[in-house]
Amino acid sequence: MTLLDGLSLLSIASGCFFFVAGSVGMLRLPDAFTRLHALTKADSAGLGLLVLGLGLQADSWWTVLRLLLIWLLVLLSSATTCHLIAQSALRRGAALRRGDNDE
Amino acid sequence: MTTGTLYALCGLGLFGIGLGGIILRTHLLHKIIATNVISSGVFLVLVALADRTRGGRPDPVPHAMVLTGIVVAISATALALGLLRRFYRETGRCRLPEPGSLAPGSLAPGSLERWSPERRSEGGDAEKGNAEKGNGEKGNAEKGNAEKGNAEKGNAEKGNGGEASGGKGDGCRTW
Amino acid sequence: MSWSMLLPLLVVASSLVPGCLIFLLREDRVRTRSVLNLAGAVLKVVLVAAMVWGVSQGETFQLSYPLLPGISFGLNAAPFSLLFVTLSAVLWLFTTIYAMGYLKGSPQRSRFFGFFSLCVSATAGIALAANLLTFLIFYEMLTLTTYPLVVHRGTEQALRGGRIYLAYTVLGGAILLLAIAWLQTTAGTLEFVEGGFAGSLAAPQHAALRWIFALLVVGFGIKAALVPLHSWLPQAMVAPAPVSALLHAVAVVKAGAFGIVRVIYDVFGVEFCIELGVTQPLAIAAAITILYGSLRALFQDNLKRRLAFSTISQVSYIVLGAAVLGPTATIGGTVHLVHQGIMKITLFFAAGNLAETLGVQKVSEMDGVGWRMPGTMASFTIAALGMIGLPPMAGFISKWYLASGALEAGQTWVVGVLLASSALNALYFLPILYAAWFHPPRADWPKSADRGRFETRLTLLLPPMATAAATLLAGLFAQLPFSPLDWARFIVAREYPP
Amino acid sequence: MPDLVIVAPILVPLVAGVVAYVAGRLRRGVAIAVAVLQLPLACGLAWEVLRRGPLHYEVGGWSAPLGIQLYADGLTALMICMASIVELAVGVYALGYFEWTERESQPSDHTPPGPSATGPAATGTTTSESAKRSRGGSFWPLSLLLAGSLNGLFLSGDIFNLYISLELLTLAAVGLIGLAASLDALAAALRYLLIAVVGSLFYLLGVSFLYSLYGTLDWQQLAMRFEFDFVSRCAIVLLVLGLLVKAALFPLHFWLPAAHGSAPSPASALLSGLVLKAAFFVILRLWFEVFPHPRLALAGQLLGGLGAAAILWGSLQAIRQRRLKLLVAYSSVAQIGYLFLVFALASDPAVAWNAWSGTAYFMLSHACAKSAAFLAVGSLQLAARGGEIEDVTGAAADHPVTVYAFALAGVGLMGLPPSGGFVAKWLLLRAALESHQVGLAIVMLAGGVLAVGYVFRVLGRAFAATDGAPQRPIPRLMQWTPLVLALVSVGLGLVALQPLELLRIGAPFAPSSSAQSAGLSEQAGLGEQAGLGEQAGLGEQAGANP
Amino acid sequence: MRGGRKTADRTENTDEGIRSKAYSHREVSTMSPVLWILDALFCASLLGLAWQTLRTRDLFKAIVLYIVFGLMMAMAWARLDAPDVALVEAAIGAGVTGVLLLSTLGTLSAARGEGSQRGGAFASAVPVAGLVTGLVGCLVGVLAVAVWQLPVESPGLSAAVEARQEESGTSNPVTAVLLNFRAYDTLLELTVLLLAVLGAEVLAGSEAAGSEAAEGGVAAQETAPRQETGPRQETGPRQETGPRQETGTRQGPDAQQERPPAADRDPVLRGFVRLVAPAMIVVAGYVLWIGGEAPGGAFPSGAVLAAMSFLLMLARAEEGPRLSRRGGRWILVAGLIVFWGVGIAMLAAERRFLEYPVPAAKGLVLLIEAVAAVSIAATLVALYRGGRLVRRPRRTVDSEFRS
Repeated sequence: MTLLDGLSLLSIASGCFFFVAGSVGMLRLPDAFTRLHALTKADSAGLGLLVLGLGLQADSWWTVLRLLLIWLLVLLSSATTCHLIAQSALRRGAALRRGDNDE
Repeated sequence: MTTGTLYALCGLGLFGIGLGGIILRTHLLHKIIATNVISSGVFLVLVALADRTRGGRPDPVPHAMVLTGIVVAISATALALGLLRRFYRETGRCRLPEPGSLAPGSLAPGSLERWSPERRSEGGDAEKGNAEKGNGEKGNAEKGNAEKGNAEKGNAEKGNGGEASGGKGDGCRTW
Repeated sequence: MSWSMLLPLLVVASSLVPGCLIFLLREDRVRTRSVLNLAGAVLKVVLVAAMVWGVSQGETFQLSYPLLPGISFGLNAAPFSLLFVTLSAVLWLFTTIYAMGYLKGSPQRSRFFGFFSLCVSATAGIALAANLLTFLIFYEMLTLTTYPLVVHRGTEQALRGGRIYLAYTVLGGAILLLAIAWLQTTAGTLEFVEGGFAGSLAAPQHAALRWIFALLVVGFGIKAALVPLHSWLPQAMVAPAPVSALLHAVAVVKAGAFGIVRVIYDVFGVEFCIELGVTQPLAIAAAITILYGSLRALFQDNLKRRLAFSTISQVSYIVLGAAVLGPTATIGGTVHLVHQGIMKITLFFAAGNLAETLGVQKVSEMDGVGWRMPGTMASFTIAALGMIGLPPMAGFISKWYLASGALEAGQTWVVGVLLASSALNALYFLPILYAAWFHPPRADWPKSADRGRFETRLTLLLPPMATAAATLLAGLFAQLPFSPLDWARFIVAREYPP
Repeated sequence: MPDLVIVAPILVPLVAGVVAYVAGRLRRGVAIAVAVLQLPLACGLAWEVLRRGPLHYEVGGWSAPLGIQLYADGLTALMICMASIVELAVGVYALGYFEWTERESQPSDHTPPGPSATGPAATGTTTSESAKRSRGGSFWPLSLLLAGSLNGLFLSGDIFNLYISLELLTLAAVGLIGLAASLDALAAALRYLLIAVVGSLFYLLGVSFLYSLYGTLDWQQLAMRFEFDFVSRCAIVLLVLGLLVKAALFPLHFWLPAAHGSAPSPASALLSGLVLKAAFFVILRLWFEVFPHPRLALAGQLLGGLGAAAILWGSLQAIRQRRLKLLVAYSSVAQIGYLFLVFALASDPAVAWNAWSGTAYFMLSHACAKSAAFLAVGSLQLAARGGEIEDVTGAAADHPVTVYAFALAGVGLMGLPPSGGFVAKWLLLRAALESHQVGLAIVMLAGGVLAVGYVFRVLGRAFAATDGAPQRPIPRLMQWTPLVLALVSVGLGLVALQPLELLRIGAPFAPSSSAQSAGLSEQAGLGEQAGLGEQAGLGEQAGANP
Repeated sequence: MRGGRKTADRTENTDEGIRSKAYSHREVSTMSPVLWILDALFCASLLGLAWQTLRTRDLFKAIVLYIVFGLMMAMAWARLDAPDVALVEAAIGAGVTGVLLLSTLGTLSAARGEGSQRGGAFASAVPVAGLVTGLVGCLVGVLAVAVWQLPVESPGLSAAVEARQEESGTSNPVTAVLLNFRAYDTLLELTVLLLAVLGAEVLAGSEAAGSEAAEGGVAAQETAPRQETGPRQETGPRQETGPRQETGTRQGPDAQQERPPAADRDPVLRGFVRLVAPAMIVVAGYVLWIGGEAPGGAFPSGAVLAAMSFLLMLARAEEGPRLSRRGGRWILVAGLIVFWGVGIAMLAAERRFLEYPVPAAKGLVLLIEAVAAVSIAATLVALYRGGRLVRRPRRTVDSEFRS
């Protein structure tokens, strides 16, 4: 268990934690927008950590570059998708849940 | 119990679920999804069974077969969806009518045979779905195992007839 | 294709080809149609005459074309088939002339004459068939081509008659097909052999052969109008007169009777039939039909229906002749095939004339019609007397031979049947003759004066008179070399081993 | 390149289909040219098979288990000839048909749309020219691709390749049904597509079992390696069940009447005449040449029983129909029943040859007769402006040629002599009587009598006298094509010897040694003993050959 | 013919063969417990997804579940060491099928104006459902027993493929099988695609025309259901007043392009598309090229191209290249024409149909793959747009006549 392995284990574990957090967020949060928020943010971060962990294990820079490319692409697409879903939810009139304090 | 056998059983499960779905669900979109589920199931069985080759490298031929199968499945699905869209545009319904319950040959615009017999005969066709009443009870057990596939395919048509007779033109009332 | 193979085919084709050509003719091309018709008829008679002459000189005319492995389409000019084909050729000539006159100006004549000639080519094919399969081919063709003739007028009643006719004859065809397939399975061959080929089969086959014989008789019996299977015949009276004439005297009914006789002689052979013991029930059935037909004829007021029932009984004479075993009875039966044809066609021509010119359908309306249409009624009378069996006419000869044959074979009850039926014939024909000649004519008939010199169109008048003359000639000169009786004697001589 | 003759029947129509798809105005020309060209190709193949016995052709040069092999024996050649005859007739008929239906739906012809609320007639009676031309025009590429895939199926030696050909056929058939664009056509096309795809997937599942068991997709090698264990039996059941759905045997036939009844007439002729036979051909091939086994006799009896039920049910339904095309479609259900009798009859080796050759010949004569019937009915329907049987009243007066075409086709369907149908029925009857299955013989005859029932229901109306509105004139092409095709179907009865001779090559059963065929073998003189010997290694199993 | 090809098909067991790096060596028979649990969980989730897809009554939910099911299937293929199939399944099985389903759903629901479509309760009374499930269940049960009894080692053709690998011109065995050993199958498969397009065109035939004439808007005899359910499309300035229903991602693109006012074009989506489109073309090219050695090839690259064009359409970028209608058809059949061309060329060169000479095999395979990829992409797009690749509203005689 070299230092490298330890580090990658740590980052992969935290990545997974982020994914779990995102999922729990999606289940627990009240309305569409907050769920979108949770999903996009947590999963992107989780994936980043995962890519970092795998990058440490990679045997050549070429693989690391490809992993990063994957991460970049996922970032881009999830951001756009989140935006589009939010826009359609807005137009569809999903109830914007007021914050607890101004009830 | 190798990986191959596990996935093959899973494939058979999908095959069963899809087959049940296509027979029981009445909405055509459901039936088309069910068809895709069946094809995924069959492909899974095909590759899983062929995964157990000697020397550890998977057998490429089933992979090629599945690739071809997926493309064939997408073509069939696309055609089915085109048909569904056209059928919906003409009748405003998205369920298959009982065979014969449609006014015989009632014509959509631009159809080829420019006649509309229902101008002549009032009611719908007389043989209201009796084709499958006959084969409902004709459960013929093929040798060895119960190939019931065809028996229930027959009485499925009876099943979806009831639902389809809903009023026309009320859009795709589907629940 | 040597001449001896070509001739039978030509005989069949001589009415097939004009038939197909007539189909293509437009309705208004009357002259070409008549020419085609007559040319076909005359050519057929000439060809048949050539064939008869050839056979009498000992030539054999045979054609065989392999249809299936082991089964072939065969035509063969056996003496018995010649008798039938001569009858059909000659009578077709007269019927064509008659039909041209009868249907003058009516619609759909191209269709009528097309099917008419197809029908006769089917009859010729039946006559010349060399094996049971070819026989079946032409037999079914006969069914198909006569249906449009029966429903020619297209009225609802005609269609109903056609439906009944079709139901019976197609059922007969199916039974026949089963019998023939079964025979092929058991005996292995279907070729007609003089003296029959079934005799050579082993004993265990006999049970099957009895069943096959029964099926064959039922299959042919439908067309020969044996009693339980006869009810299509009166229904088919809705057809126009030339068709009824064709159906009764020449084609359909005769085909059935010819089939039964063919089966007895050339499939089973006479002795084997005795051995199987099947001829006795057949004779009984024929006898019942004879009596039943005559009885029903008594009560028919419509002239054509009366003639139809009389046909039912007359045809069974032929079957009776074949069923009663013994050379003379068979001669009687065979020669009756011709005589009944001539006499019956005369009756139908006369009935057609009455219906066409005077609109007389019913027997009760025939008072004094003799004076109004002497020619027609004279021929009617000659034929009627012949049917009853009075000496100078042809009918007498066949009944005479039948009776003497029955006596020789020791079956006296057959003589009783013959006498009873002759009496019944008299009972339903004589009143007509009496009414026609001795009752005062009714006033409302159109005067004959405005019809030119003769009582009706020549084409309608000549055929019945010609056939009536033939009845007389066949009766008087029975002993001449080429008379029907002599020909029948020649046939039977070959069937019965010396 | 002597083997070109085995690839050409697939290559020519498929390439022509692609060209027709792209070519706008040339579609008709290409289609007719190919239709005419196909007949000599088929005869060339038949001649080659007669001369050299069964032919093998490795596509791509790879030997059997790896590559795909094309295999042509007597049965294949006969089927391809059948397909080319029917396609030629349908192609010529379609020339007149589409030109006429387009002329009929000109803007000038403002026939008011049906009053029914269901048929939204928003676009009034006319659709833009491009749509109609494209629709009428789409028939040509579709029929060419159908022809190519059909020949591909007959020639294919690979069970997965059969799957793709079956799919090709299904999609082409659905496209053809969709051409009619009437409401029941759309519903029928949807139902047919779903059921056919499920059938193909059953078939594919069976293929996957066989592949995983025996490691080869070539059915001739499969035949050699095949053992009759539990898994193989399951594979057989799956294969056969999937194909039964597509061949519309009795309990699984409910999609057929609507599909064939509502398609445009040339399409229904192709569907009923040829596409149904493709699925049956595959079952025939698998049943007798890949997994023949004495223990399959019971399943054979079951299929035969279903066939008998199909004959009776189909005929009775046909008699009850009020619409012309449904009547002819239900008659297809009945005639398919005749085909399935072979599985019951051929289980007894003594009569197997009669039954098998009878069935093959039945496929040939039924294809011609049924297509002629559909074409004739199509013409009558368009002339009488109506699909009901009553609309045909008095048609014999106005359109004698078409009515006689239907009558002659009817003769073929009823199996009356001298038609090809009669010869086939005779062979089947002989097989039934020799193997003492009198029940099947009676059903066959009953089927014939019932067929008379429904054929003459139409003819009866046609011959009735009528004073109704004079019917529209039918273009000459649409009158004479059905007549010629019907004459071919009747003529098949007279020339039965040569096709049966062709069938003997590569047949799974040698002609039984009974008397009449003995006569044939010396007279045949063909080197068929050599052909049979060489082929014996490949095709025949111990059980199947006496 | 190549020497030695015709030797009997001996399945020789060459151990040394090229072990391409794409496949990690793994043992077949025994499964470590962890892997077994993972697989069991995976299969359970697959079955659960399938069951849920078909059970849920809301069609939109069913379609989304089906897309997830497609992605899970892709992972299953990866698990079964079938990367090529995984690629195609993800791209076509889940992606394009999902898009087609959603667009059809859009057409159906757009007409009713409500968001989601209910799937409808189970069809019929319980006894029939029970009977059906029972029958299907025992059918599957019997087949499961059959699968269970299958021998562990199946005599696959991998050894035979490996033996011929170098003659096939590609080192990826699946591409070798697809485009060389069983090239005839792939040829028929492209024909299947063409048939699907032809069928869609026939069905959409009058739809395009119908809708073109309908948009004339004036037709008097328009009956009620037509009016309300007619898909509201419009070309050119006239603004259709029908229920506008902008559903963002589930835009129901009909046979007609819609050209909503500029404001609607989503800046974020346009930016994303402008960024991603060139990348996707490069990826498609890479996948096509790598097909020779590693998983890839015509179908996945075609699917990627198709996905790109879907994105373009979603972002409602202007009409694609100014193609004529005829040009569209040529692209659709380009793959087939090249394939047939190569086949017939081989015939002309006295060889068997589709029998590539060994030196030229690699080039030919690549040529066929490249053109096939383009035409597969075009076909998938055409299927999405109702059978016609190029949809330009044509001023038909009727609409002039009408308006």
